[in-house]
Amino acid sequence: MGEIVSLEELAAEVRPGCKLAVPADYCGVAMAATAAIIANRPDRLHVVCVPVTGMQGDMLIGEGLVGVLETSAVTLGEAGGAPRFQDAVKKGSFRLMDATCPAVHSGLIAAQKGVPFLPIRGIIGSDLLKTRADWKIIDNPFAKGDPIVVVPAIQPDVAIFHAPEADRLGNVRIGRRRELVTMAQAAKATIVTVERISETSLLATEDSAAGVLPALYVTKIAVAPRGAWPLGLWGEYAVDSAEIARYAAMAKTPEGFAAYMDGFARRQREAA
Amino acid sequence: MGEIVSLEELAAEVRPGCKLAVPADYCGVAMAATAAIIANRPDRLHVVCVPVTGMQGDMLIGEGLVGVLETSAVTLGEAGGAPRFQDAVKKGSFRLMDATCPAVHSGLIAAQKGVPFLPIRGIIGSDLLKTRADWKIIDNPFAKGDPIVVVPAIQPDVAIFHAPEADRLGNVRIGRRRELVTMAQAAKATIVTVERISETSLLATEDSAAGVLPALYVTKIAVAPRGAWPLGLWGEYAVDSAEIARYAAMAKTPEGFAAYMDGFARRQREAA
Amino acid sequence: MGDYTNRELLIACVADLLDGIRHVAVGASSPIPAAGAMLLRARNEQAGKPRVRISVLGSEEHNFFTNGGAELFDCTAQGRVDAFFLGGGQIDGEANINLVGTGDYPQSDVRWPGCFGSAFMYYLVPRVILFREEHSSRVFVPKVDYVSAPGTSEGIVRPGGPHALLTGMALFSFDKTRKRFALQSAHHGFTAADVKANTGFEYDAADIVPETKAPNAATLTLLRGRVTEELSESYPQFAELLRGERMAAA
Amino acid sequence: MGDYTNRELLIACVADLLDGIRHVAVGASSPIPAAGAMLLRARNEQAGKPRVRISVLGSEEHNFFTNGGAELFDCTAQGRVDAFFLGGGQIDGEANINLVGTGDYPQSDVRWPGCFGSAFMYYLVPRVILFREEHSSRVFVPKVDYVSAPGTSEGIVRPGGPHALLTGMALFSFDKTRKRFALQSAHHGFTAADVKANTGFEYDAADIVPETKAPNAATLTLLRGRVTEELSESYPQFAELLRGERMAAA
Repeated sequence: MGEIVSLEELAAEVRPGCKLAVPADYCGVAMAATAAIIANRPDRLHVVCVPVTGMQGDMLIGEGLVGVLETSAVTLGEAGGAPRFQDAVKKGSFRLMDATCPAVHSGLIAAQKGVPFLPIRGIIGSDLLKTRADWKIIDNPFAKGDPIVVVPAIQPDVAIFHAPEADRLGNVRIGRRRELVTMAQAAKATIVTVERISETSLLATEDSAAGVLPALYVTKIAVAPRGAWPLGLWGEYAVDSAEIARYAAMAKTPEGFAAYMDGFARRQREAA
Repeated sequence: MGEIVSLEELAAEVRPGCKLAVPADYCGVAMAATAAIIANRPDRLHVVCVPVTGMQGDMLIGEGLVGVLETSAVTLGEAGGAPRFQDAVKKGSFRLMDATCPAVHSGLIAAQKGVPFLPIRGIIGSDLLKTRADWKIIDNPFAKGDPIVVVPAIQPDVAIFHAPEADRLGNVRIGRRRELVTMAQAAKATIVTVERISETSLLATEDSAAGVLPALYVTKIAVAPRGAWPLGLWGEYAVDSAEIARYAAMAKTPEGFAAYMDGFARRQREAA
Repeated sequence: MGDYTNRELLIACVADLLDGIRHVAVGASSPIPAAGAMLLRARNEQAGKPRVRISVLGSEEHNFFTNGGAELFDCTAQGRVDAFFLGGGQIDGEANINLVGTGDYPQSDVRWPGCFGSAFMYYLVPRVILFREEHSSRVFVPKVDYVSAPGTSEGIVRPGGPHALLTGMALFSFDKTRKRFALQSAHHGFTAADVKANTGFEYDAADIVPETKAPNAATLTLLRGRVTEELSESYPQFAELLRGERMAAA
Repeated sequence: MGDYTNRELLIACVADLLDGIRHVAVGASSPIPAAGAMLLRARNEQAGKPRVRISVLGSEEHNFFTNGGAELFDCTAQGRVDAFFLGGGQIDGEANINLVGTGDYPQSDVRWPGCFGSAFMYYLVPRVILFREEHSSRVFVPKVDYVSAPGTSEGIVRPGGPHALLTGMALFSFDKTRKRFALQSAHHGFTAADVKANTGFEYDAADIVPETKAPNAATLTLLRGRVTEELSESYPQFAELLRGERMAAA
């Protein structure tokens, strides 16, 4: 558990057809690992966005590796819509499971708690319910005439994110991004890239322990300095807006996207 | 929100008949506040133990202030059984809602998430279900022939605990005791005693923010140095085992209990 | 335009719409709602009224949540979020909103990002303000192509819903029982006829539609002083935009 | 007693019962289970076998959970806890356990603390070891007065349950299908007749009941060296007790 390996060995955990959970842009996105995953070309991925995605999801879609996309939104933020996503939606290139943020969280919490479902308010009367055949309405067993939605547990095969640091024992700093804890506990395997390895235990003090994902839930760790670039990493570095804008412009066409991706892994490493 | 008041003003939030949530001994028990609450004699309390209690619960029972006790256990730990609890159970002095730890957590999480119930594994076939008419079995809506227990949301009127510090904005350090976050979010009001007030914001750094209950969920705060005594406080001081043993011995009879309680508030203050 | 810019008017409108709330959540990329919330907070402070708490979502500095991405939704379900803003690629006359796309789902002709938290927040926040600067019949349609979240519901627990619709051109109220908007006022520079011509759905309107109340001097002083300074921290580009428009208008 | 004390035997038995697991959770006030887990960890390390992870619940120093009191239960439900220990004021022949009290519920004659997490853990931990040092017909009864958690279940999801019953006198296995314990061995100093006389429920037993396997020299060396040192950190009083008993027996 929490073994420190190369980026390539870490990326190899993402196998064709697996259910892969990825975090939102503000939570630490493993972009260096994404480049390494793309190199392996694992196709038919079922990508679960926790609860939304941006450039990472758009790239995996653009590379043709996504079979199912379960997400509450895909956007490049200030740089606008996600072009490969929009194009693939129009073409029907993958199965789309539109969601709403708290339902994704609840599905993961259900898996975290080992229960088959969680109830959630709202949703009834939206078109989401029409297309999410896996969501049901039941009667609240504690009150008459109170229909409520239940969403099934979401158990990813692999969860992946990028964090500031891990220690030699495999503990990972996640700060107040507690959806990463839920995601990791819900998943069968969790792989994490980090900026650096801490030589002292992250559990050494009560203060640092409060923001730690314990090694028990961490399968593999790889060091990837500036591993979230061009996205930012909380407490470490800001998003490279110019680079995201460059991607947004180029990815408008399949050719432009291919041109952008050519050498992306190298540019990612060089950004460190 | 997060107003800093006197111990007396804080204790006044616990009114007769209210549903009061209290933490386990390892989480920071507000014993100084308990003495102040007892002075007000709010009776018919519905005490929800998160998920168990010790001396605090035993004292409230001994004082005749408990109308309903919802708990997974009552024990003085190494000092043995809780004498006032055992005596009151035999006499049927209050309504007993025996629980099991994860069901208490799930009930509070349901309230935290604003849902009427949460499903939970286990429990079926135990005698708990026979006496907890508020717990039900439903069919898992996602699988045939899979009965599962659902427990209703637990929404305390007041949650109370003791913590190392709060800042001037009303944020409270809870470290990795995250059940305190759940308890506070589930409750209508949360009152907290602390060892000291920090003059810098606990949200100032990512590291400290990770272990903080934000002021948004905190109603009132009072300073009570050594406010958990004779119990311990994580990261601060150990339990006073000799004092707990003294209590355990004296509280075996109503008279001994009364003798112990006589001057307890004063001794609690002097322990600071 | 004279004394104030259109954006200043919108900010003042937002502050008025939020009056009385204790806690509002705003998106990190929603500067006008954030500015309105900050204006209310400043005004309340001056008047000695209860403090307004603002949670800026996605911001590292001004986000006071510590329990991860689920906290906004938990906090909302606990009844601790009084107001929230929602927009939509399409909004119809029954206040249904569409954040997904146009045409047949799932292969939308134009695809927007997705529902985000709308299918939850719209149901649970007591005072949802629909805000969309663009006022056109492309946005305000008779019937949305996809219901990300409906304007009204029957037979379910729904403590929240639409309180008002604010656009760059006008302010509408919403009647949940009748499932219908009513035009309250047109902003300075626009007429009731402008609104009619650019709205694709039916709504109620009085024979004479008043102009949206102009922000008073005290409000403009606060907005141009303290609030613009506060905005500079989280929304530096937007604060610059406000300053620039003001100078151009002066 | 000779070469080893009764407690040393119990610790060695626990280590054997845990063989093959990756993660075991033990209570802060359960020194024998903890010592057994530490013994297995040390043994595996020596043999180059997979690492054994021990979570000491309630301990500030040796508790590696960071997600509050619910984490043990979540972790268990995720299938990440392989073994756990449960006791009981009463245990019956169908492995039902009673942690609540004797007599009519709720006004119990003798009231124990309560169920704790047993009504969950017993169902979900694959290898639950029932451990109770006191071996008497007061504890081992034909039928418990209150079922905190049943030994077996039908028609529900239940990946976990009783794996063995270890007492100060003997070791039993449990057959879930037949809902019945079988006496595996009696500890040094006790006979099958002693066990029979002190057990209130029926169980299977061979005609000749073997003595519980004595811990070998390597095990005793580890236990008296490294494991006792490790115990000194979390369970100092218990480590002293072990040392004292050993000297008395020597």
